[in-house]
Amino acid sequence: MKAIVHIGLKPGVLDPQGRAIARSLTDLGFDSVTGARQGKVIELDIKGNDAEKARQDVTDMCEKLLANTVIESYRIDIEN
Amino acid sequence: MKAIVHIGLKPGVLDPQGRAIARSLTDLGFDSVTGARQGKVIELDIKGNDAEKARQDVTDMCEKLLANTVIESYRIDIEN
Amino acid sequence: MTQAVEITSEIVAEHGLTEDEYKIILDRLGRSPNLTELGIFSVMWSEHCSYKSSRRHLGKFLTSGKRVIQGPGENAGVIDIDDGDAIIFKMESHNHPSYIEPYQGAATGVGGIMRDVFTMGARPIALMNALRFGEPSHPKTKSLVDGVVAGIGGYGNCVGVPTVGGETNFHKGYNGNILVNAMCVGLARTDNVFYSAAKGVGNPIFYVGSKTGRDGIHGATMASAEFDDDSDEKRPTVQVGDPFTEKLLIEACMELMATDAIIAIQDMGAAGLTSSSIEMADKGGVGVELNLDDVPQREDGMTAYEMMLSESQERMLMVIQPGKEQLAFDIFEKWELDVAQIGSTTDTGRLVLNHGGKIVCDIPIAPLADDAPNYDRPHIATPKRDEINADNIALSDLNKAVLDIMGSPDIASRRWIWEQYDRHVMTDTVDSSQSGGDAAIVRIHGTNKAVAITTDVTPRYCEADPYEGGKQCVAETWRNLTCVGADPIAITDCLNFGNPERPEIMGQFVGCIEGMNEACRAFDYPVVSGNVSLYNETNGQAIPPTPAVGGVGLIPDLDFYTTLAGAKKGDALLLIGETTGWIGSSLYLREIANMETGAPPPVDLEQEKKHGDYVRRLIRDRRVHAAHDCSDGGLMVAATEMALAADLGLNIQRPADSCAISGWYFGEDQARYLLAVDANSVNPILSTADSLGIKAQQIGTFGGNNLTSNDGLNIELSKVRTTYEAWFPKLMS
Amino acid sequence: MKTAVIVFPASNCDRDAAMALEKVTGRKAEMIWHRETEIPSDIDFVVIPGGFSYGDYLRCGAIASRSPIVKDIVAKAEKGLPVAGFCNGFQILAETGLLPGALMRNKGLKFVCRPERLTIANGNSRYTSAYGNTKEVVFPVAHHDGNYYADDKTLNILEKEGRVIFKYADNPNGSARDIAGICNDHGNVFGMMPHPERAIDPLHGGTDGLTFFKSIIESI
Ligand SMILES: Nc1ncnc2c1ncn2[C@@H]1O[C@H](COP(=O)(O)OP(=O)(O)O)[C@@H](O)[C@H]1O
Ligand SMILES: [Mg+2]
Repeated sequence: MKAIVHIGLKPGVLDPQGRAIARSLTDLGFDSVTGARQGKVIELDIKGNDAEKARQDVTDMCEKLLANTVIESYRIDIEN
Repeated sequence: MKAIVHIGLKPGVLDPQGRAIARSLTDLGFDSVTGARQGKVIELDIKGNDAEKARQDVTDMCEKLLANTVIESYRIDIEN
Repeated sequence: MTQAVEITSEIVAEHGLTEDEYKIILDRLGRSPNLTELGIFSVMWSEHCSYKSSRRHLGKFLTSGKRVIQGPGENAGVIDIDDGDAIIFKMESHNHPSYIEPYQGAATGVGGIMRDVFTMGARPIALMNALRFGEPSHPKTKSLVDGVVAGIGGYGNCVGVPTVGGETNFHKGYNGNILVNAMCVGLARTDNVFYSAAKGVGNPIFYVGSKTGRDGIHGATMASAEFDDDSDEKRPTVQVGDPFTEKLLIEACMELMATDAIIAIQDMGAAGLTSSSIEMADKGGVGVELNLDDVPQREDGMTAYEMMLSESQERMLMVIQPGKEQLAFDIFEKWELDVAQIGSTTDTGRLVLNHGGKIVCDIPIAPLADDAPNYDRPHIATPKRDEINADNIALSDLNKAVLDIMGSPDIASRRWIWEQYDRHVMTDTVDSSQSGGDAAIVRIHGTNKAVAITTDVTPRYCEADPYEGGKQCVAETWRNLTCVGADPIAITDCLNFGNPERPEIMGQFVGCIEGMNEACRAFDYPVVSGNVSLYNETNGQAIPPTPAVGGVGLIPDLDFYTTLAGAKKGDALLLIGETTGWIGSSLYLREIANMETGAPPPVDLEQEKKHGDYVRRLIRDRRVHAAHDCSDGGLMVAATEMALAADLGLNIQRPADSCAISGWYFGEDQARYLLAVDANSVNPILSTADSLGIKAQQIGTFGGNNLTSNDGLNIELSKVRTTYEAWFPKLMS
Repeated sequence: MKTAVIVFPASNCDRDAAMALEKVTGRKAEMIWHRETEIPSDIDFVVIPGGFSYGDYLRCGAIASRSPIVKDIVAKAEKGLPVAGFCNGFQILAETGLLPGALMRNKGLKFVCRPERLTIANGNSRYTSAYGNTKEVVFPVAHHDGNYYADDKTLNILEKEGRVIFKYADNPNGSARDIAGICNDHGNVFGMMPHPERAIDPLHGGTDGLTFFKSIIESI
C-alpha cells in the first residue's frame, strides 16, 4: 500500500518560499499568478493491506515525526 | 482557480531525504514502512477561469522555474 | 544480458573509442570484449581517466621538493608542514555537470574533491572554489551563479568544512561552458597517510557508503565530450549529492584509519567501481575478483555494465587487513553506512567480475592502465600580440574610472557569494573571503601555525600569451601567499581548456604548462596534484584557456601574519616593484576602454622572487600592517581594496617622474606589492630595498574618509563601497 | 563541573562546542552519541551543538529530536538540568517542544553566514548574567533555517516573562520580533541560532562567547 502525506504550513504562518515563488513567477511575466504556497508530500510504502490500520499508523507518524504541528497541518491519502 | 503542482524526483534519482525519513520511521518502531520518498507541492492561485489556458501556463511555469526537469518530474492538477 | 550484445562499430564509437583504440583492445584480449568489458575500457581510456591528450605534457612539471611527501599520482598531493603534520590537497573541475544541473553539479564537485582528500587520511579543513561564468547579461548566467553557489554552500556547509575563499570571473567566453573548480585542503599526520595500492593476495575488498544506482552512467565519458545542441539528452547522467552520507563517511573513515585495518583505500570518483578497483589493483600489482551481487544496490535489476560504470556519489572501496573485517563492519554500521565485502585481491593480475552466477568480465588489468592511449597531439603556438603603449590610452575622468572599475563584474564584492558559505565552522578560520584578502588563513587545530590558501588565474593573459599567462597564474598565487606572510610551499591545478584535437587549443595548453612549470621551478614551488578538464567548448567555441592554480603556504607562527585589512591612520602606503604602466590585456583596457587586446604583462620571475622574499621578511619583522599584491585593475584597485578593508581614506601621490597616467593607476605590471606601514618604518624599508636592488617608494598615506590623489581624484570611500557592494546583489535580484 | 555535548549523525559543531566548554570549565566535555539512552547523572550542563543532523532532511532538527538520547534530555531538562542548543541545537530543542515556536526557512531563502550584532534583551538570565553592563555582543550566524516563528500569544508571553534573551540588531533571517535566542519558563533550557562557541578566540570571531559560557557555568 501507499500512503501519501501532504504537509503544508498552517494558515497564518508566513511562507517565505511560497512568496518568493509567486514573486519570481510574476517577474517572469506570469501575471495570472496571485499567490503561491509551498508544501511537501511524503509518499510511504506500507506493508499489509488494512487501509484503516495504515491510516491510523500514518496519523501517528505525522504526529510523532512527519509534521511539526506548531506550524504545519497534514492530510493523508491511502492508496491501494 | 487553483493549480496544484506535484514535483518529485524522477525514478532512479537518489533521494537521500526519503531514505532518512524511512529509516527514522522504522527506528521509531513503525515497522510497516518499507520506503519513503519526499516531493513538494506548490499551490498556485490563478486569475481567470479558463482551465485549459491555466494548465498551459502552469506547464510553462514548471519548465521555466518550478521544477528542475533534469532530475524532477511534475504533475499538474487544476481545481476550480 | 549484457553478454548478448554484439559489439558493432557504432557501439564502439558511442563509447568514445576510436577504431585504433578498439584494435588495441582486441589485440590485448585476443577476442572481442563483451559490453561490460568494452564499457570498462572506454571509461579507463576516456580523456578524464587516462589523460591521453595531456599526460606527456604534465610530465614536465616540477613535482618534488623538500616538503613533498607525495606528488601527483595519488588521490591528492601531500606536503610536510613540520611537527609530524601533513597537508593534503587537490583541486578538481566539475564543469560539465554544473552547466547541466548547477546545484547538484557543483555540490557533487565539492563532495568529490573532499573524498580525494579524506581518502588519504586527512580530515578536510578548508574548501576553496574557482568559478567562471558567462557574461552577466547572458540569460543563463544568473541561474547558473545561483545554483552553483547554492550547491557549493549546500554541500560544504552540511559536511561542516569551512569554505574560506575562491575567485569568480565573468566573461562571454564562458557563456556555453562555465567552470566550477573546487579545492579541498585536509590535515593528516605524516605517519598516518593512506594510499591506494592494493597489496597482498586474498585480502578482502570492502565497499562502503551509499548504495549504487544508475546515476551518472557515462559521466566520465561525458566529461570528455564536447557539448552540442543535443546535450540535453545527456541529462539523465547527472548525479545527486548527499552531503549527509559524506559526513558520515568522513567520520567512519577517520575512525577506521585510527586502527591498522586498512591496507589500501580509494574513493569511487569518475568511473566509479571500475577506476577505483583497477587503479588499486594496478598500483599494487595484484588482480581483483568482485562479486557484483554483493554490491549494495539502490535499484532493481542493475546490470554488471551499469554497476561498473555508475557514478553514484559518496562511495569508497578499501582493501582490509584479513582478520579486521568485523572491526570495519562495526564502525561502518555504527555510522549507519552501507557496507559489504564484495571481493578480494588475487594473484592473477586480472579483473574478474561475477554476476548472477556467471563470470561477466575477465580481462587483464595491466593494459587498462599501461596501454591507455597517450597522444602527442599537434599544437601550434598562439601568435604574439603587439604591445600597447599606455600613452595612447587616455584617462579622462579618474573619479569615474575608479568607480566604474570597482563596480565592474570581475572586481565588485563577492559578498553575495561568500555569505552563503559557512566560513567559520571548525573555528580555525583566521582570515577568509570576509576580509577580501589575498589568501585565506586556516589555523592548524590546536597549534599556533596555519596554512594559507589561494586560487588564481588570469585567463585574459593566458589567452593573449599562454606562456606568460602560465607563469603569471603561478606567480600570482605565490604573491598572494606572500601577502599574508606565508612561505609558499606547493600548488595544485585545474587545467581547463577547449578541444585538444585542435592544434591552436593544444598550443594554449602546452604554452600554459610550460609557463607554469617555469614559474614553479623559479620559486621551488612544486605541483603536487591537479586535474585536467578538456573539451570545454560549445559549437566550436572554446573557453579562454584557464589553468586555475591553487597555492598553499605555511605560516609557521600566527604571531606574524598580515591581511589586506589593518592599515592604520597615518600609515604610509608603499609600492614595491617597478611600474612601467603595462596596459595590454589589462582589466582597465577591457572594462573602461572596451578593448581586449595587447600583449599581457611579462613576468620577471627573478624580480618576483626577490620582491616576494623581501615582503615576507618585512612581515616577519612585524613592519607591515597590511599587504596586498597588484593584480586585476593594477595599483589603484589594490589600494582601494586596502582602504575599504581598513575603512580608512587614502591620499595617493603619483610621482612626478611616473609613466603615463592610465598605466600608472591601472597598468598591471607584475611583481608588485602594496604595503601599509608605520610612517617611522618608511625610511628603513626603502633603504634596505635600495640595497637589495628592489624598486620601492611611498605613494600614499592613509587617513580621512576619502580616496584622493594629486591627479584630482576625490571620492568618499563610502561611495566607493556602495558601488563595490551593489553590483552582485543587483545582478542576482 | 561536568559538561556534555551530544553528537548526532552530521553534527558538525560538536568539537567546537566541546572546545568552548573546556576553555571555560578547564575540563574536557563528555561526547555523548545520540544512540545512548541516558545522560550520566553527574553531568551539570548539556550542549546540543550546531550542524546538519540527518542532513536537515524532513525538517531541520526533526529526526534528531526523536533520537533515544533526546528523550532523556527532555526528562532531565524538565527537572531543571541546564541545556543549551545553538543553531541546529536550537532547531532540535524547538522540535522537542522544550522551547516554543519553530525555525523556518530564512526570509531571504539563502544560507547566511556572517558576524551578527546581538543586543542582550535580558541581562539577568542564567545565560547572560556575567555580561554586566555589556548591552551588545557579536556572534557569527551560519544557517539556512533560522527564521524564528511563534504565534503572537507565545511571543507576547516570551517578551513579558523576559524569556527573549538575545535579539538581532540587524535581523538576518526574518525572525519574529528580531528574536535570536530564548529560554524556557524555568530559564534552564536555552536556544539560539547564533554561535557563541565560534566566539571564544581573538584570532577567530572574537571572545564575546566566553562570557556567555561563563554565565551559565557560574550559575550552576
Ligand atoms: N567563489 C568565491 N568563493 C569565496 N570567496 C570568493 C569567491 N570569489 C572571490 N572570493 C573572495 O573575494 C576576494 C577577492 O577575490 P580576488 O579578486 O580573486 O582576489 P585576488 O585578486 O586578491 O586573488 C578574495 O578574498 C576571495 O577569496
Ligand atoms: Mg591577489
